[in-house]
Amino acid sequence: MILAQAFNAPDVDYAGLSPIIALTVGLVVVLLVGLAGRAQRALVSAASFIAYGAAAGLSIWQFGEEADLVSGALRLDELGLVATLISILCAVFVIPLSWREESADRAPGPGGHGEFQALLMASVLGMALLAMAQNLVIFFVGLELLSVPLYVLCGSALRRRVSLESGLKYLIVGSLGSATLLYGLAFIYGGSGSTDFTGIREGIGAGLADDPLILIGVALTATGLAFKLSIAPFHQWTPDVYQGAPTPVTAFMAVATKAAAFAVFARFFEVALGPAVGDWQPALAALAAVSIIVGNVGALTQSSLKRLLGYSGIAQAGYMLAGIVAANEAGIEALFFYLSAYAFMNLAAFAVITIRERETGFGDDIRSIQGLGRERPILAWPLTIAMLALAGLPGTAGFIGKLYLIEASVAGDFTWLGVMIAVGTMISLAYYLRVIAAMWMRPAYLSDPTPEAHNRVLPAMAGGSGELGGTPGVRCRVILGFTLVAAFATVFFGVIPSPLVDFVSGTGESITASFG
Amino acid sequence: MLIAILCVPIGVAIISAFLPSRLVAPVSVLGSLVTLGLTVALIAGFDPGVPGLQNVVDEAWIPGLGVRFQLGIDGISLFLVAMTALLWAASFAWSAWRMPDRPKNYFLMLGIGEFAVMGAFLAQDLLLFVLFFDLMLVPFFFLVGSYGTGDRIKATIKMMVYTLVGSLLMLVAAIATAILTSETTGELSFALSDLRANVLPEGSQDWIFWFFAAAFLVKMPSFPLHGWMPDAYRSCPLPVLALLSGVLPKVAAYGFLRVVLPIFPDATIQFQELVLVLGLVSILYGSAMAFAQTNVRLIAGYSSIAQLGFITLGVFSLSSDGANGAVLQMVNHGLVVAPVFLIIAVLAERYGTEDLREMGGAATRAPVLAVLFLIVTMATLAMPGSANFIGEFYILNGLFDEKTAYAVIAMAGVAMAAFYALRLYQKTMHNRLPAGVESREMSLRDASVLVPLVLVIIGTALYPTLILKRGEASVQDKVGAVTAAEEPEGGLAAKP
Amino acid sequence: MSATAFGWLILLFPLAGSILIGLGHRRWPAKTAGWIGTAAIGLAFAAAIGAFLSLLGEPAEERQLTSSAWDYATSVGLDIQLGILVDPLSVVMCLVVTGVSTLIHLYSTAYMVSDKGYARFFSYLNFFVFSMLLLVLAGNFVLLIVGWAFVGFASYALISFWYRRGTATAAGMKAFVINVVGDIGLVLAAFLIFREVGAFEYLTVFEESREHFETNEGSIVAICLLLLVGAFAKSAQIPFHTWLPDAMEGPTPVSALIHAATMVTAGVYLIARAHPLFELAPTAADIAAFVGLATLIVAATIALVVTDLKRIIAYSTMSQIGYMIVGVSIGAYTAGIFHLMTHAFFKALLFMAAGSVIGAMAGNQNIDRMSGFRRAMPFTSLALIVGGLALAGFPLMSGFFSKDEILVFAAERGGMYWIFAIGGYAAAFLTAFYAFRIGFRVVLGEPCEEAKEVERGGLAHGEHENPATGEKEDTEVGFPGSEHHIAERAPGMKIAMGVLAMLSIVAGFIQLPGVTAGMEHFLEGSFEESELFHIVPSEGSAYTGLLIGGLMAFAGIGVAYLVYVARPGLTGRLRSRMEGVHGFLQRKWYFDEAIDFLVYRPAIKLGQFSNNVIERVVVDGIVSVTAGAVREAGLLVRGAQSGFVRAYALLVLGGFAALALYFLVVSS
Amino acid sequence: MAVEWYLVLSALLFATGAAGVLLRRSPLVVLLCLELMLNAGNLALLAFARSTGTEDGHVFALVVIVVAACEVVVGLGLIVAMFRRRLPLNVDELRGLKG
Repeated sequence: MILAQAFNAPDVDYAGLSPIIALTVGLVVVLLVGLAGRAQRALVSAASFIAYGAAAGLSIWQFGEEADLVSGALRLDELGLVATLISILCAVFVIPLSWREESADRAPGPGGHGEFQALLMASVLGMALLAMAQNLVIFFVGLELLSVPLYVLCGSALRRRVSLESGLKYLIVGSLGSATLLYGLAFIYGGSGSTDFTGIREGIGAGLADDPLILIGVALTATGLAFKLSIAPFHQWTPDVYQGAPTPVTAFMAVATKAAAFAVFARFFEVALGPAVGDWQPALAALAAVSIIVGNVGALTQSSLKRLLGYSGIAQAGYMLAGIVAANEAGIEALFFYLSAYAFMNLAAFAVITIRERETGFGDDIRSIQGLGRERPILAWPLTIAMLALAGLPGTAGFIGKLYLIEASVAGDFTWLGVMIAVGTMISLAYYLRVIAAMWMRPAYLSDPTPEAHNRVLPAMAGGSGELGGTPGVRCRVILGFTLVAAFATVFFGVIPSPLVDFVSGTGESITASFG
Repeated sequence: MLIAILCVPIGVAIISAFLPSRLVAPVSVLGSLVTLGLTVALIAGFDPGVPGLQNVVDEAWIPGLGVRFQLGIDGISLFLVAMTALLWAASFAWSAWRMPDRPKNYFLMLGIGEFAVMGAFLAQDLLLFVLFFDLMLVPFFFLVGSYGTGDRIKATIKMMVYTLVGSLLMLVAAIATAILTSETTGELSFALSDLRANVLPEGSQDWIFWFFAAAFLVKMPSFPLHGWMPDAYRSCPLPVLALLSGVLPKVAAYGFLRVVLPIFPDATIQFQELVLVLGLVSILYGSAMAFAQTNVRLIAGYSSIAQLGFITLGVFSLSSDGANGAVLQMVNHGLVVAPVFLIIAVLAERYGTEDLREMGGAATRAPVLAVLFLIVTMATLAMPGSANFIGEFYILNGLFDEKTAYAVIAMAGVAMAAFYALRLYQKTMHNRLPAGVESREMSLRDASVLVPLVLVIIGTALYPTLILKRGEASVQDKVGAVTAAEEPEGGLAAKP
Repeated sequence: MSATAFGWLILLFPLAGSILIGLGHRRWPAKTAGWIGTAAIGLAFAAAIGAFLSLLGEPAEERQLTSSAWDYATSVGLDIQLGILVDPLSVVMCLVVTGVSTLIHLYSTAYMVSDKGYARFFSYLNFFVFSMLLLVLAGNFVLLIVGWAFVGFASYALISFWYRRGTATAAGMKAFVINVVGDIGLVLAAFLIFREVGAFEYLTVFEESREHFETNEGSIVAICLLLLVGAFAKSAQIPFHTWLPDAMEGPTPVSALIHAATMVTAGVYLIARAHPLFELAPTAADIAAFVGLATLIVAATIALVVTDLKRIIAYSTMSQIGYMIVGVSIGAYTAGIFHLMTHAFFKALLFMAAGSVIGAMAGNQNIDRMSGFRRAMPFTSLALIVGGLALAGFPLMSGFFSKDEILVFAAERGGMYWIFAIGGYAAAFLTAFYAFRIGFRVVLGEPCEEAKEVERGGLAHGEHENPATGEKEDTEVGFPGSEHHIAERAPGMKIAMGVLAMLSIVAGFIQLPGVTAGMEHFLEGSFEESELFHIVPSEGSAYTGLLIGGLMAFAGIGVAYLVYVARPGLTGRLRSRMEGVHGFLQRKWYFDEAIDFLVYRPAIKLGQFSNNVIERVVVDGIVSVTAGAVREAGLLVRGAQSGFVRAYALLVLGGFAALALYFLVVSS
Repeated sequence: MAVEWYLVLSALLFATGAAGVLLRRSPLVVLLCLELMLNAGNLALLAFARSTGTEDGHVFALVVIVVAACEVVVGLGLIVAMFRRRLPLNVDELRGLKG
């Protein structure tokens, strides 16, 4: 009885936390299963599929709920859940992509796969936290939980020097970013006297004008976040890391990171710094414009597809930032619509690149896809659709997304930013179309230049015989399936966008609700 | 009805992508003929008296963004749709006779192209129009790039970027229009009717006007924005070029009439002179360039720059007869330029070159081809008696009242047209036959495509009223929107 | 059957003939085309007579009948019918056109028989007749323009009929483009008329304009001048005449039909047709008259020195049309149309005779090489002489009456119109001279080789070269066909020439001053409201005029006899004595050079300039500059991507600094 | 003693760390400097915690210490891996990826 009255357990909204719990449990399980010697890949994959499935299911179950969790440290709302779901989608997609990474690139031996998936899931967990974060501490923890596993994953292809290089580069510049961010958060905390976003909101009150402390803090925080989003001029790590990291990791980073980081970006600026909107809007607008230009012109003359997509990612981040600059509900919805669409197109593109990496000796060089339209139309089509969508051509979700973003920024009195998006798209055509042209309009490179290509490629074909004949091995077939789904989704949501629109429709209110 | 016209091309294209290769061509041709039949039925069922839209389709599409799936037809688009269907059928048939490699891709792209163009002509929602307008280009990108000749990749990418520069600005402009309008009306809508019902204040009309104009002038193309044209024309496969030059520019000219005039009346009035000058320069420049070319494709190409110049003059004469002439002329030009390119295809096969200096004398053993080409040539240079003449007559007559000087100068273009068009005919069909070439009559297959086209040309020449009468009401309505804006008490563009 | 019904028939037959031949030529034996063609025109002629009679049935004031087939191009306030106007004027024109055409078709059946393009020829020829009749019968200005352009097109097609000859195609192009310029004049006139009067129908326009316009008001003068541009281009009046001599590249029957008898007189018809407008704009009418005068003199002088047989006749055509233009412009409508008719007869005859001679000369057209055909080709020679007499206005020949009627009328109006009388008579002298320059050269003198050959019963053949370019003639498509024909041996040709010869002798008598006035009475239906029409020279002045005309003819013929027969050496001496004049005339008053320098060259230059300068600099410039800028920016960005991780860090901190600075600046 | 002094100190630490990241070539030293920057953050947090009289700062600082440890671990791991592959331990020679 004494105990009974002495101890009163805190009431935790387990339902709201359930997605995060699911991911955490899954993380542990996967790590343990990874120790299994034989058939570990199957087990690990199964386990992670289940975990992600559970997490996704639970988030969908919670969809529409709005609540402060853990005494306001986390915010359960559609904004967070949408971001979480996008990250999970990417992770699920990456599982098959990653299947043979270890056999080729990692030192052979047990556990490799378990670690890989566990790290991936840890990163997803970080994203989920970040997306729901409503408190500076969780914000920082989530960001680090997101990043640190990625540093490892980038360097995970121990045999490839560039992989290590990218890992270290990412680590150094990334940590610099985190440090800056942390310092910024500290200042904001100091200036407002609170670590809760809502608290900060009240603390700041009217505007930033009076307090240089907070101003520096905002600048530092913006830097740290912009860095994660690879927004120019904080973008420079992106091309190198995208190119160096193993393709599945790149594929995961390219979208998932953006989703989570944009979620917190939106929350932080529009909830915490909401009152000061007039002050940060122009700055972010400038950042957006710069990265649109830098990203697009940088991609023009690239021959490495991953690098090209890296630069294009910088530009895309610029487009999406416009959604936040608009500082209206439409902007947030546009942002997340674009993110979801971006997930499909980017994943499709990276999947095709992965497959070609294994089939040819050209790695991710543009030559690897030359003549694909004639050789393997079934591979060429998804990549084509992806490129058209990234270029924002009608009939694809990319067009609707751009439409959505431009509409938002015009409504937010940032018409010139809308024009910038258009201009950027024009420039981007030059390189997206180059990729398509390579596939459909150029002859294939018939013979592989690198001899080691063969002895790398053939086993890669999963029981290689007949691979060159064009029938992909079973794993490639799974990847292909996923790819086709993604490509189809890209077109489908381009023609019938309403489902996706409804999916993100709640994100706008969740901002206003969380302090309203 | 309109849904069917829109869906048959794309449907057939997608289906035939899954058929065995030998079935692809016949099925696609069949599909295009069905579409043609539908459009004919559409003309038959059309009520000339009505100024507004007919067979309207109006479904919600993206409610979140105020975009509706809204189709409709009126006297302006009616025959353009028919012309599109006709030319596409011709191009399909022509390509089917000479089976391209990878036919599935080829016909799929052609089908998408028809779908997009039809959509652009039928769309009554501004954003839908923009969407189709951009989509239009994609299939041509593939067709030029994969089936073209010469430095085709460079040409096709140049074409895409160049023409999309305009289109994307247009996208922004369209969105801005809707947003700004919604600030007065309260709810966001891209429907042309809504946008027209409450036009923007003059200030914001201006830049929006130019964003639209940019898109249309590039696509036409109009001087000095035709930089993409020569390369694209050089490498485009000819049956596709017939469409690229016969139909796509019309969508742009149509856009001026459908979108710009009613929605931006004040800007239209303000910049009328400027656009007229552009049109005039295009006429003279295009004709002068057509003199200087020796590549037969480019002669036709630059001549169509001049022709589009006339159409621009007609639209921006801001007079009913000018605009009606423009509508007629859009149809005519499409009808004549397509056979020109197909005939060029025949001749190129004969001579093994497309250089005028190495051609000549083909007429001897090919009387039918010669006669067809002669008729087409005469129509191209708008000889009185051809529908093209009536088109130009209406255009310039409309221009003559207000802007006499423009009409008179434009007449110089007519004389120049006589020269370059006849030069094209003479240097290919007449004079001495180059060594090693023998003159042959065209095959029955080619005739099966060319003869119907020429018959249509003759038909329109005999009875242009068919088109004029149906254009009348809608054209007066569109022009009325502008002229009403000139004196505010005019009802059409009155503010609510 | 009503006159309009006949009118439609007149149009229908030639068109049907043309299409029929065009479609059927593959299946039928060669000759059929010729017969179908001739028959079609014959039927048209019959229909024309029908129309004539049914008009005679009507009282004079009800002789203007209109009929419309369908709305040709009617909307937004423009009312353009596919309608015809049948009135005395158009019927007379129809009679002349169809009549002469029938004979020329007949002639062609024989003359062109050995040409590879036989069927094509008749198809074109029928189409031409159709177009000419459309032009004549058109009931409104738009349809007039259509016919106007159609005849231009037909003439193009027939000039470059032998399209393997570079000179022929070039001549065709020239003719077509100049005629298009004429069309433009008409189109602009139509616009102006519509703006002022709001209609295109002849009768409405004429009705309206009477009350709408002041005399000599600017707009009406402009209208008339624009109409004149069309008229001059078609009727080869200065400065639009240069195409006509080159048009002689076409087969001779074409020259006879289109470039002598019918098409080139369209300008005359137009002025007569639009006389209500011209009477409202006397200034324009006078300008027209002066141009006509200038043309008739200039052409006559050139005809003195040209040596190409057909070109001489061509220049004489220009000169004669000059007379007609003067006539209709000063108000002598009857006389003008009358001269148009007689001229059609004798000029067609002259061309046919020339064709026969050229046949004998195996395609050579240089009169310096011709002589002494009188024995070899008596019939042709006779025809040549008759035609020459009629052209020279030899007493009692048709040309005698028609020409003088114009000049007398000019004298009758007095004042400055005397100039036309004087100039006309002076030119009449030259006309007589060059007419018999031909006559004596060809008929009299020592027979040339070809003439002897004919006497021997053969026909000269030989390798042909294009006199202009000197290149070998390509006989596959045409010139001058594998073999050729002369009147003496081809009944078809003989009949045609015989009939025309008779007509050129007797046609004058339908309009004898004081005796008969058939033409005048009939035409009254079209001109009753015009007061000029009713000016009739007194018989006295008429006969003095005829006397002077006769003297001029005698003088001219006499001098010609002196120069070419009596004192053969004289020409050479004259030429050497007046080198300058002769050279000037030889270069045809430098009109070709002038046009080439003022119009053609600049146009081509403009084209080259656009192609070499504007296109490269401006148009491609826009593209390449922007593209270049973007590419440069790209290289810049890639350059910054140095790979130095420390540089990246620096940029991050730099970016932060910028942001911080911004915030501090903005908020303070 | 005013909070400013602590801030100045932390600013100095941060600057020093940043300078180190910019100037030193050895990855190990760079990692050290990054630690320094994070700790500058910690110092600031604690200072503010006291000045604002809230506890959040302390918690935050503790979390940061943990996170910093993780980063170092990962960094060292990578460096070891590079060392085993005989790669030069000099950030300026990591230039396989650029352009």
